[in-house]
Amino acid sequence: MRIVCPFCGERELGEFTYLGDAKPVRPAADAGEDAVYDYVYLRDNIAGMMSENWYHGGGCRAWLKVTRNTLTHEISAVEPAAGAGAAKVGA
Amino acid sequence: MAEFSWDIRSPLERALVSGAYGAPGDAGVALTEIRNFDLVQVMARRGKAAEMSKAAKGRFDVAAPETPKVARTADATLIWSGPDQFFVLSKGGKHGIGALGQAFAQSASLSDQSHARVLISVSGTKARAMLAKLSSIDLHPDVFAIGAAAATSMDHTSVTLWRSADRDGLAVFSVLVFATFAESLWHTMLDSAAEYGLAINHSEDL
Amino acid sequence: MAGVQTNRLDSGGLIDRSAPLNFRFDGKSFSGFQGDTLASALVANGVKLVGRSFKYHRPRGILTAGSEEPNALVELRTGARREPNTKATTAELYEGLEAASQNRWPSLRHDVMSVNQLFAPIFVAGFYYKTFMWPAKFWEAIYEPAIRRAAGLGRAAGVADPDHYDKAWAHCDVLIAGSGPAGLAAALAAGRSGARVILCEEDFTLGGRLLSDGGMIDGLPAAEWLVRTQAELAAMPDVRIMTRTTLFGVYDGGTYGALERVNDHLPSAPEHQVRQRLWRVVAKRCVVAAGALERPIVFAGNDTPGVMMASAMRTYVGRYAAVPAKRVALFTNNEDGWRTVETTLAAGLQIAAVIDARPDVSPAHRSLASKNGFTVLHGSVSGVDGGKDGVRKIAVSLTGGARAEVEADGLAVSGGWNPAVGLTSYHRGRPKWRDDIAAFVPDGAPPGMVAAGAANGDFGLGACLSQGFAAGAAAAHDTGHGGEAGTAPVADDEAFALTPLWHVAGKGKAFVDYQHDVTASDIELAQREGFESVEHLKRYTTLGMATDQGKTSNVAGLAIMAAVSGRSIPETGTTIYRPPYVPVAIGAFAGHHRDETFHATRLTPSHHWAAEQGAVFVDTGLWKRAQWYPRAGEKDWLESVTREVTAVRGGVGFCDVSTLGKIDVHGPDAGAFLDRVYINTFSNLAVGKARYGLMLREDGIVYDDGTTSRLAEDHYFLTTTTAKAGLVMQHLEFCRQVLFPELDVQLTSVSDQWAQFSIAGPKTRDLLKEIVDPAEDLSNEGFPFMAAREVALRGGIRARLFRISFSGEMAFEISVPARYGEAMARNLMLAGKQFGVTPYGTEALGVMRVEKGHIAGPELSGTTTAADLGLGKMMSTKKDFIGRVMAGREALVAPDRQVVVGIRPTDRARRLRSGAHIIPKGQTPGPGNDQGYVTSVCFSPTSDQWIGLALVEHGRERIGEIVHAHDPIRGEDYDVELCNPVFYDPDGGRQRG
Amino acid sequence: MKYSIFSLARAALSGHKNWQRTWRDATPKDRYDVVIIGGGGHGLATAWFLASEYGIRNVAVLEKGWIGSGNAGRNTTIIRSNYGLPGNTGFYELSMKLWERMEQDLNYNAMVSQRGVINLYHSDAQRDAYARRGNTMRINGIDAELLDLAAVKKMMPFLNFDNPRFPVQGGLLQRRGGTARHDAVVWGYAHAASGLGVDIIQNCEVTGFVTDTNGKVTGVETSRGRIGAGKVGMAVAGSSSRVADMAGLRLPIESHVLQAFVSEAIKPLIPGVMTFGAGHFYVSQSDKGGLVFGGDIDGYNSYAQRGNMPVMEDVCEGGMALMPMIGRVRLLRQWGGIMDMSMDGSPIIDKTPVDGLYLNAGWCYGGFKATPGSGFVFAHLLARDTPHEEAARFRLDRFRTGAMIDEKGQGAQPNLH
Repeated sequence: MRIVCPFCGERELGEFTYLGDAKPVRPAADAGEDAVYDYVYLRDNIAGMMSENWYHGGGCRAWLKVTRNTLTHEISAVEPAAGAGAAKVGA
Repeated sequence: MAEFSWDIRSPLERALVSGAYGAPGDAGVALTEIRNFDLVQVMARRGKAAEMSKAAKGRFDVAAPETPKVARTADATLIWSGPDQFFVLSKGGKHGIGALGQAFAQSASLSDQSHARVLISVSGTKARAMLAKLSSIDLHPDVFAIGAAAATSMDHTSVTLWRSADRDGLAVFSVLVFATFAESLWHTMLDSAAEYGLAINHSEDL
Repeated sequence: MAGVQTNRLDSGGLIDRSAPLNFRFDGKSFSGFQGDTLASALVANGVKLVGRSFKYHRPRGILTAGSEEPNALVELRTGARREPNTKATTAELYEGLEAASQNRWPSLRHDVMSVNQLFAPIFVAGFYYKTFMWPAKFWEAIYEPAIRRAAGLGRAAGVADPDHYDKAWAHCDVLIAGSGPAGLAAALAAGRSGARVILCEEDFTLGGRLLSDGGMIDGLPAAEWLVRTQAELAAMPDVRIMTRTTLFGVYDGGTYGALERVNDHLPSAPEHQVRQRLWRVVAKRCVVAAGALERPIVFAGNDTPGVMMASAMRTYVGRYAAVPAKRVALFTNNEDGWRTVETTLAAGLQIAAVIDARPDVSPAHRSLASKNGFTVLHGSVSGVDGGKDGVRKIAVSLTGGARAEVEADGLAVSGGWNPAVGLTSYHRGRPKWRDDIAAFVPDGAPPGMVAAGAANGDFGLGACLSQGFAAGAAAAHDTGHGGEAGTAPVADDEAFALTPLWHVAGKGKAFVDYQHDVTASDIELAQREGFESVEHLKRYTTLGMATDQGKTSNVAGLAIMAAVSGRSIPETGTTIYRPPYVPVAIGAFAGHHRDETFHATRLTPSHHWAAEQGAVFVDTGLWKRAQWYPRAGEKDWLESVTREVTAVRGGVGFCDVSTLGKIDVHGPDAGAFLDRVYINTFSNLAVGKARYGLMLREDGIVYDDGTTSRLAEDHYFLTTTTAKAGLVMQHLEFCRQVLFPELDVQLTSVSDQWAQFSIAGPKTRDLLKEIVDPAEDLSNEGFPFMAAREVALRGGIRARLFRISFSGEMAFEISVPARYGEAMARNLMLAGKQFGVTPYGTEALGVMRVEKGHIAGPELSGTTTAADLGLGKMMSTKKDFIGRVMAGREALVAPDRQVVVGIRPTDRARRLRSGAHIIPKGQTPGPGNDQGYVTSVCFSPTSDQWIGLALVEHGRERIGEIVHAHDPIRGEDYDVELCNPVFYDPDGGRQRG
Repeated sequence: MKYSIFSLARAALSGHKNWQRTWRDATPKDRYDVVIIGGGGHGLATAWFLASEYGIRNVAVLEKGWIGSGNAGRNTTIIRSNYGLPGNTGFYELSMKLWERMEQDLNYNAMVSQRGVINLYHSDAQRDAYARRGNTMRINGIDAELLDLAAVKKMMPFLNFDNPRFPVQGGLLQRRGGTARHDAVVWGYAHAASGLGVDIIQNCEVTGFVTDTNGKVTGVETSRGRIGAGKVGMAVAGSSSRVADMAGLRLPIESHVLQAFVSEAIKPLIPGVMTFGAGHFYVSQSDKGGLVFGGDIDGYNSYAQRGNMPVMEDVCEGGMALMPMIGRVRLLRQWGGIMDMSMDGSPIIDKTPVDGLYLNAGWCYGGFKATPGSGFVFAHLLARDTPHEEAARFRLDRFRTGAMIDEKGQGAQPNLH
């Protein structure tokens, strides 16, 4: 697998670390145990296009949101995490 | 009261043995460690990438690289090291951490990396062949031109790699590697280049 | 001295008769020529028997001339370089080559295990699933050892491989697999267009079938066209030709695996060179021009030595000028097989007969037959009379039912051709059936890949050239290269007319999978027993699982299954194609990552100094750390460690702690950021102060700990444990970039920038005064416990000084830029000489932390909560932080959780061991009363006994209770007292003093 | 026909023409007492135990492809019961005991071979962790031995003791561990279950659940029509989330690809099963002679049943680091299976919030060794509606309550388990 880092260009799999589904959003501080349980433990586990968190730790150390097909491993989009680099104000 | 000497020691001080290594004959690869440099990581603060660039331009009279490239001035090399961040590589303290604070006070965070990295220059007719054993990125002259840079890994070790000006018509690659990994990567480099024959040296010249 | 090569033609072939090579097979000396394979050299010496089959130990000869060979497997080389299962058909001959047949005892000719053939009526497919069950104990004791000894093929060396391997990356626009006419044409088109091209050829010379079958291209004989084409390609700087290189797999994102056999054609690799190199090729496009493999026909006796694929026969005769048989019979069901007749006759050999399974042959063939005095029989081979020494007679069932016999010493067989659909199918693609050639062809391929020529089911030379050229041009165009490609090479297409024939019914064993001894009747049996799915068929009979990966057997096997189960071949389908295309040495996948260079090694700034001191090092992750510093006369590690601890507690010592992760946290929101990642608060930490911090995972379990100091309003210096340094950095970047992008904070690893030393003991301040600039105030008031600031050292350099203590002693940690690390160690020794300064290692560090009841790796097990570790009170209730909510789940706050306590043996002389379990006193150990376990132990010089930490249910409420430490795996049982985990200076007076 | 050397000999006389199908080729009936989705080892074992232990024989096993086509047919065949945490230890030992009698129970030789499983250790900390685990095993009545360096050298003199990066110091040995022939386990359960009346229905893909007005599951829709069921059990590791999704359930599971490798067949080279403690590598040798080995999962969600090169290289590096004698042995085949990676690395065997639907999932890469035990306790759950005592901790709600069973201590990150 090769991922096109938006900062570095196309790089091989070994430079990246996978975290998982990028869809779950960390609940607000007052959201309660059920919401956090859902965020931490439950997964859609999509067979198909999935948005995922990957870390370019062997390169520029940016976290990336990668859209990838879990059936074919084909990658259709890569975006930087909201706070990658110096983040635009308002991001 | 004891008198202390604060000898500075390169992490490669013992591993590096100047001279020839590997296959006899004309060396296909030259490895040179560059010692005693200043290296400062400059990272833009949130929303301040433009200000940081401006500050860099004011200070160095060249634009800081915003893509994986290096920018050179007479006494400093600015090396892209990630989004909205770059290294300042220089000598003699003129652009060391102490000297740069003022210029970037409003726009960036600085971190001294002068001792955190080892700088190795790789050249020779077989430099690309040898680096192909360590680096997964494409170093073809059309793809990785003079001034190109990359934050990447060599043999699972994080490095910053860039292509310096050619010397004697041959490409020169510069590798910044974390100091505590340096001896290990050095030996791997020697293994990788041994079949081509090596000329090993160290230098104070950036 | 080897004798004459009895079966070598006087002229012709691509061997160099001026370069004879001596070799040995099963101890016997032979000679061959440069340009031979081991197989061709054996053929040239008249050797017919080369191996034994897997199950029945039947005598076997050479079947093919390529990497699809199922029979001719040998142990190549000797000693540590012995390499089992090497295909004689791909092993290049070199001077002094030694090979031995395998899977036989005591000799190839007289193999005792061939007695298995007598049991063949019982040893049918899957027979072992039906027996060997009684009594149960006999399996491991009797049956299995016997089966294992009989199974297997060659013998591995059994000692470390002395050769070197490496791995490399290559990049191109167009990658081409195969250098036959299609591959070369593709390379020409892509190269002329200006694309970067890599062409991989598994053979040692380019040309593919052109080397054996010749032909005319662009009006030139194939050999001349080859020379011209190679010269043109060689002149293109961005075209790279890699011979002896097999493209074995395709992975995601256009990454391909290739193996280059760099020096396998030599007795051993020259100094500084590798034996083989693994290539990871990154290609935008790939043209698969891997050709096709001729397939056998299944008939009784088809495994007799001397039965050979027709194309292989042509290769041995044409390319190697080696004669497999002097009087050849041909059994074919297709036009292509007839080429063997021409090659054979051209070499001056005899054709005994052609047995053609088709209803008719062309008038041209008839006249060829009559001109050369051989008969054409319409029918099929139904039996072979012969044995170890080859074929003698061939029985033929003629169309219409009559029988005939043909006397011949060799039988060439052509059942048609199977395109090499491996590479195109490795992403679980299923090839499609083409009736006209009765073969599977690629149906789609991984992104960027296309098949051309024979690999695509188009076998004619003209078609191969034009398809290859078109594919190469298109690939170049797709990758942005529009140079003038010129015109495609032109040649005629040979006829290819085939009537499918898979299996000739008849008496006697008819082999489908030669190596695994799978017969046609095994397939019928599998069907009868319900193993009709091709995957069940494969697994039940082991069809296609041999070292040739079913290259010669799979299609015939499933055709027979289709016939017996009343389905069509495409309905029956294929098994999943799996890489690698040919077996690849494990050493090549490892490259240099073995022995000491298995993983990188990290060295601390004072490493070489410590080595000079004679330190014993321990692996901690990638680090080498000084574990202790033995001195002359010390009898064991414990004595050294005890001395180091005593020296620290009574005076002063130092330890390199640079392995801790160190992170600069910058920015106006640095404090707010740390508040979210630590359970305790850091935004209110004063500049110039340090604080101990604890991080949780989001699931509420403790992740890591360390001290973090505030060096400026917008600058914190965070430390992590050694083990978690990289992971914590990744976690913090995740928090910064993904969870909290609104915070203005920057992170930089400075782990390698600073050499950090812990200096501990009551004389620490005395020692520091020697080394720190006298202007710095190190008094308790001027530099109180948990203060942190930059100081000047004597001699002009600056350092960071932290008044923190892991040992419980009066202690500081001091950081200097890493290249001063070694000088720092020397200066500490120099300055501390008067105080008896003692360097100490990780063991003494560990002893002192246990004495002090500090948690470390064994307690940070990934299953403990802050409260389990006695740190629950640190959890702020005034802010949100990672892990806060999940830490409140009922099972994580349950009162019966195992929590950290101290233990000490009731017998003061008793040694403790980690991993012992805690059982209530007086009870018999069992799952119901297993209440915890010992996490960390040490001999405490301060307590003058062994002490430890343990995780114990209700532990804190049981201080003073005597429990049982149960350690059955080490045969130990003893009583320990649960106690306060802080054994040393519980009120902390020493570290604050 | 009962399988034995005698029946084989008899069959040989008639050219093996009289053998029957190993399991009946059943056509789906309208309704079964229990429908099990998934014709892998776990599903078939469940059916067999339902029939043999609980007398429930009106059972169907639905398989979308051919039986054993999932992870049952693509694993590295290791069996062991060397677990360290309550919940796991007892369960895997139950499973081990069932392995030990499987062949006689089923009249099928699954080649259960107890040649031993050794986990090598390379540091004091690893030794202590293994001591803790070994003691847990011993306290639970399971065999375990802690070997020192000398004992390991004697047992495996071919390991790299000369110039290793991470020297071997010893190992945790379970002599009763070993391997079994994976396909034969599937066929054996199918053979025996079919013999007791269980219908094994291949090429039958479940496409939906049928529910009554109360939301109770009363059957399944399949590619071969609707099939009614008193209870439905899911044993579809690798596809658990996809099938559960049809019932509206989200699971604490991710699907990840695990690669496995086999070398060419060679004469006996290594004794039992070995795991390398300083890299990602484990290996055994099959009866046929191939070295069967593997390492870590690839690390990203995948349903593709194939892996990538970095992990293949990583595994071979581990192999060469541990025993450099395999350098010239060739890797013959590489494949991938889809693992149900749960959030704590341990399985889930429980009722679901949907009435009538029962879940057997989350086996990570440890499902094969669990096959008989899983079938046994799942059959118990389906028959009795209460968890078997040895599976009482494998609850679906344990993540909600915090009662995780986390052997590796990696938390809610499936790719680290």
